[in-house]
Amino acid sequence: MIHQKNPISRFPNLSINIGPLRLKNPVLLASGTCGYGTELDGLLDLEQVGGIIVKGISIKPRPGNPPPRLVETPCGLLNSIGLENVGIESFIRDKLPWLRNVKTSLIVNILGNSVEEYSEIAKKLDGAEGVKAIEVNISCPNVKAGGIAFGTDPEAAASVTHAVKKATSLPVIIKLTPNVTDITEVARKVAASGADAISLINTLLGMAIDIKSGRPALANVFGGLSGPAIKPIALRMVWQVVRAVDIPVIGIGGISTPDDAIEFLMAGAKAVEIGTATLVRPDTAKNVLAGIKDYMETNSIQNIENLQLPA
Amino acid sequence: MIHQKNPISRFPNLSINIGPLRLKNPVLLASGTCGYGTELDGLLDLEQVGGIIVKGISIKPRPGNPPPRLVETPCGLLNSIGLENVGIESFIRDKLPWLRNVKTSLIVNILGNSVEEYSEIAKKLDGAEGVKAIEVNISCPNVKAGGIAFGTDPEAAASVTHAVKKATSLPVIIKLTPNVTDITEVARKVAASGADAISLINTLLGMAIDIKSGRPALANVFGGLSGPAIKPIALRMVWQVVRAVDIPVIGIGGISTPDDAIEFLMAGAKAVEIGTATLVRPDTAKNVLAGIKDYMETNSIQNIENLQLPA
Amino acid sequence: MPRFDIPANIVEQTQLAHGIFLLTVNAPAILDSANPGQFCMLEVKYNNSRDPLLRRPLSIYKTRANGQISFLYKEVGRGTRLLSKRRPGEIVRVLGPLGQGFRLIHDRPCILVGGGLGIASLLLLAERINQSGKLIILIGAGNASEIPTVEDFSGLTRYFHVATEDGSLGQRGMVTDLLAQTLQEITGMAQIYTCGPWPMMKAVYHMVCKRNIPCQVSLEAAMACGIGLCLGCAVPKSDGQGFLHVCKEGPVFDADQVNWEYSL
Amino acid sequence: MPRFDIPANIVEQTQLAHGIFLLTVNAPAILDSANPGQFCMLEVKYNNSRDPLLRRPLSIYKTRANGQISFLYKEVGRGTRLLSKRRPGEIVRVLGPLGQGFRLIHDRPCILVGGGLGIASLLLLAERINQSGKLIILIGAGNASEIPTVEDFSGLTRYFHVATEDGSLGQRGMVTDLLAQTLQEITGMAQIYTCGPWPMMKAVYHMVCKRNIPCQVSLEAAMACGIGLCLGCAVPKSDGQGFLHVCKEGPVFDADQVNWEYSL
Ligand SMILES: Cc1cc2nc3c(=O)[nH]c(=O)nc-3n(C[C@H](O)[C@H](O)[C@H](O)COP(=O)(O)OP(=O)(O)OC[C@H]3O[C@@H](n4cnc5c(N)ncnc54)[C@H](O)[C@@H]3O)c2cc1C
Ligand SMILES: Cc1cc2nc3c(=O)[nH]c(=O)nc-3n(C[C@H](O)[C@H](O)[C@H](O)COP(=O)(O)OP(=O)(O)OC[C@H]3O[C@@H](n4cnc5c(N)ncnc54)[C@H](O)[C@@H]3O)c2cc1C
Ligand SMILES: Cc1cc2nc3c(=O)[nH]c(=O)nc-3n(C[C@H](O)[C@H](O)[C@H](O)COP(=O)(O)O)c2cc1C
Ligand SMILES: Cc1cc2nc3c(=O)[nH]c(=O)nc-3n(C[C@H](O)[C@H](O)[C@H](O)COP(=O)(O)O)c2cc1C
Ligand code: FES
Ligand code: FES
Repeated sequence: MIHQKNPISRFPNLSINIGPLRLKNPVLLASGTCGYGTELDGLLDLEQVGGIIVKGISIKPRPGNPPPRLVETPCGLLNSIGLENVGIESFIRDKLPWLRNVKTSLIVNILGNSVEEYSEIAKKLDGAEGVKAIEVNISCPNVKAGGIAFGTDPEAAASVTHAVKKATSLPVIIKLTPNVTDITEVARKVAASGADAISLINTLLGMAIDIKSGRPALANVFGGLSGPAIKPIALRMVWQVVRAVDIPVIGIGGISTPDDAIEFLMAGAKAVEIGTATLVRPDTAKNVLAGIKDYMETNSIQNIENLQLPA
Repeated sequence: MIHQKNPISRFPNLSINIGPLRLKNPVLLASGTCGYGTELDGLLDLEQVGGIIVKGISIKPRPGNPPPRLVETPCGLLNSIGLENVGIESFIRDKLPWLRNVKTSLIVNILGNSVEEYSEIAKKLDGAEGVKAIEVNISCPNVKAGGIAFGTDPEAAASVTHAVKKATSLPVIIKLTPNVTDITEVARKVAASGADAISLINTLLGMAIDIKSGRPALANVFGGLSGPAIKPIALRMVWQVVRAVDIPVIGIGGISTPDDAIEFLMAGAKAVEIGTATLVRPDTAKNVLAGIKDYMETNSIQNIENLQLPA
Repeated sequence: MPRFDIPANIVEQTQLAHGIFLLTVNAPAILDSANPGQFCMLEVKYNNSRDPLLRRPLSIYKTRANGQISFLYKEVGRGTRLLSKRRPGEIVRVLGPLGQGFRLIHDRPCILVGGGLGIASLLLLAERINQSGKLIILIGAGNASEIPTVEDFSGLTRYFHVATEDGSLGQRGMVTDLLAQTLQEITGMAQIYTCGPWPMMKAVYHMVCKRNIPCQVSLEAAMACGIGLCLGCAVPKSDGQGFLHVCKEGPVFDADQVNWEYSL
Repeated sequence: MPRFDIPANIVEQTQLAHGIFLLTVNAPAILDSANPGQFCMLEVKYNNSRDPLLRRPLSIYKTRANGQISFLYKEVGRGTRLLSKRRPGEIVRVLGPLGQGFRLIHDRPCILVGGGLGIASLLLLAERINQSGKLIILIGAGNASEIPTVEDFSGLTRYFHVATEDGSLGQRGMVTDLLAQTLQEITGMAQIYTCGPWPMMKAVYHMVCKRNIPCQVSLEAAMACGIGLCLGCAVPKSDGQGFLHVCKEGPVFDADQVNWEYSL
């Protein structure tokens, strides 16, 4: 990519639209890795990031899985938190008041075990002041379909999308699971069902064995793999989905440096989410953002959207 | 796992059967990462390893993909070699004579773009002196089905298995691709179609972008991800397949230390293949084998098969 | 509770015994707000390598007026091994101080029960208690070389006892033997603080809960963030209602909050 | 051709200029069978970290009778950066000597054309040619600091010329300017050896092939194994029939085997 050096571009424009949602910049905090925001107080200025996506919320509080819930793997992290969360009521009552005063876009990640649950929780958020969008985690088991994840079944993914769109007037981002043969098939279905945007990837299903104890290292046996290790897979899927659908795509997976983020933006993602990297270093999002700005200035790129490579 | 200390077990038995194939130990060299064997001369004593699986062979020689063909990723390697190989005739004429004098089990990895190609090449190997088994790479595009990989379509995987079994009396190992929603579905089909064993995983589809040039880092855009980064995914799939089929399973993916190999053996793999780790350090297989022996001696495990954890 | 994530200069790295190290860094900001029982997350990956990915939690062992913090740690795996290779003059990222430390109790004798490197979280506490009340220190280990810094404690109080399983230091036996003896001598109320291997803390808790002696325990769990973001550091609660989160609600808990039957 | 994969002791690590280092290791076994133009694969990951995963190829720059090998390298990314942090007394795994080096030609003047750190593969060759025939050395770089070891070459022959783009050393201009001048002076046959950036080598090849002067080039390619296992290090052949493999059939090739139109 050759870009003309242009002195005008000393202050690059980083704001973007994700469908109806306007973000001041494309660097978001991924669900499950930034708590409910307060936990980062003093370590990362939340008002600098483009948005914060809180821990996945369900209808009822969930205790999560028994420990051990974490294992480190080469350049990666396996987790089986089990979607522990305070539930929608406590979220609205106890967490939202603090969050709504933070000057950034608040996106609530939701989860359920049936289409009805997704729909119900989306309804509850519809009126909630301060919530700018909903991100729908469809990696959860569909209890009615024998526990197969919604996200691995294009039809089920479509149903959830339909139901959530009907239940709320907020912008709806559907978050895809990478554990599928053809990510574009699910993406197309979800787009056709009215999603405002797609984010991907959630974690890859993995496991580890503790050879000292001779037992799976996670109490839950399987867990979700995240971190730098998965970046090549995430980037490939983002590239594919960008070329398969017309709605905006948000890239996630192993981003920990500005260069990582730029790869996703070049692949065509409108924004990126930082997950595991925030766990390792709380101010990663700030550094990624600064690095993107530097890159744009150095290469005289005025608008963040101009980073995208031709298809 | 508590194992009784037992002085008898000073010389653990590492030999195993993969269906009709007897191996002196469970550590094999993976296809595409050990060339045609000669390349390792002087750096690894091939007679020490349980077997060597040569670079995937096709009917006709293949030039492979244009460069760049390699990119390093966090704890991983992306490759798009494009199945470059000398073709079956040159293999039998030029490579086999040297290989057949190496005192280890020689397994030939084969590939094709149609069921007929797989079948034809298997027939050619049937009579080839020195070949102990065939490993079938079904990650290749099925040209008749619009280029979808055989391994991502359970029916196509079954057809290849049937055809290869019919074409040869050699033991047939079907090597699965991990780029699927449900690995057990493919595994069951392959087992039901007569495979003597299953090996997994092949590489995960990934990509990288060179942000300096603003182009995909591989000329082929997509490539296969291997190395330590993928180990948790590989181990999970091996665990699942071991519990889904009755035929022996060979574990592959990111193994570079004895502990890695022991995890796969505990998960129920009868043997393991070392891939990328041999590229990084040619004598990895030897070190892995020594470490497995040590572990067995320390824990007084007489037979390698006793490493397997209960289902 | 201010927390800081700083590139700290390594001042000293000393091997005290086989596999046991004392790392001293310059981190005045962290020191200023550190309380006994708190910990830090240390980056162990080298330079711009990305592996090992996660930081490692280590208790704040010792502090000095000049802004230095020391960590007492054992090499158990890849992370602590890499940490032990770092040299003075190099930089290590340190995030801290983290978690809820020990709550100080002033109106009764305080008994500190440390097992092995569990003593790493007890020194600041011992120093603090020492300033105001009666302090009893009981330390146990397999052998003397597992607790090379025992002298940091021995000068703090005359009620100081050590037990080693091989008898290489102090009484031969377990730290719980020392506790049993101590409890016999104590008639009124007391406060227990303990840190060490899970089975030891469990035994301590069972010994004292019968006598209604309150007990604060410092727990460990696998951690990714150390600051409450990931919810990974869960330990089951005694009431069966979900989990404690070691990094945020702990690492110090009242022992009766913990489900001791769960083996991690 | 015996090859060895050995843990080599670092004897010296010197920064010669901004981002340019000379690393000397003790590796007598490798040295004994090394030929001009061969290279080694060096492990760059630190201790038991697994990242960066791959080794890095570096040419054998200099050898000493006492078994020491030196590598001249530039910090361009994570791997070379980590390598530059390694210190004397530490161990680095080195696999070598690898590949097909330069073929020596005795019956005509030899012209060595080096660009930037491409000179790293030319010193042994220059020393060897110097023993038997007429040697002309032409070196180019952006500026003087990119070729801090130029003096290793200048003593070998009186036919020695340097060009820098900014004129900070030798003639202002490109190494191809020097080559053009040299070719004018040469009437009979000659042999070219070149190593440097792809566009430079391409230009050199085009200049000399017109006059039917044979040219050996030392190529680079991304490598995983360095020994022919992975087939990753492909460069298109001039005849359109597949690829050259830099690590095994090269890194030195006859320039007319290479498809110079392909830009890597
Ligand atoms: C709040 C807290 C304070 C701590 N303070 C200290 C201290 O002051 N000094 C000290 O030496 N250690 C302390 N630890 C333990 C220390 O964090 C681990 O030993 C370290 O993280 C292991 O890293 P590693 O890479 O060397 O081992 P790994 O390779 O990650 O693991 C090696 C072995 O250690 C076990 N292990 C890994 N992490 C933990 C953990 N967090 N707790 C218990 N076992 C673990 C693994 O299961 C494995 O068997 C503390 C832990 C916590 C949670
Ligand atoms: C046979 C051979 C001999 C070599 N000899 C020397 C030598 O003597 N001295 C020296 O300084 N360098 C030499 N190189 C180049 C050296 O191997 C690379 O600079 C090094 O591998 C980069 O590693 P890195 O981790 O620092 O960079 P990375 O982070 O891997 O990459 C940084 C940048 O360098 C580029 N790069 C990576 N690998 C190569 C490569 N192999 N060739 C060209 N560009 C690359 C990348 O595209 C990227 O833009 C040689 C290469 C080969 C193939
Ligand atoms: C500890 C942890 C908890 C997570 N919890 C959630 C969650 O509640 N909802 C969700 O949609 N994704 C969750 N994720 C997935 C991340 O948001 C992200 O998609 C994934 O980790 C890949 O990005 P990364 O490699 O940057 O971490 C979680 C990830 C981690 C590591
Ligand atoms: C450079 C390279 C070439 C490969 N070529 C083949 C091949 O020809 N046939 C095949 O079945 N698998 C091939 N593979 C896949 C490996 O055999 C192995 O399944 C995969 O790399 C995962 O194992 P690893 O992580 O240990 O490398 C190749 C892998 C690499 C890295
Ligand atoms: S370690 Fe992340 S919440 Fe405790
Ligand atoms: S680098 Fe592996 S074949 Fe050349």
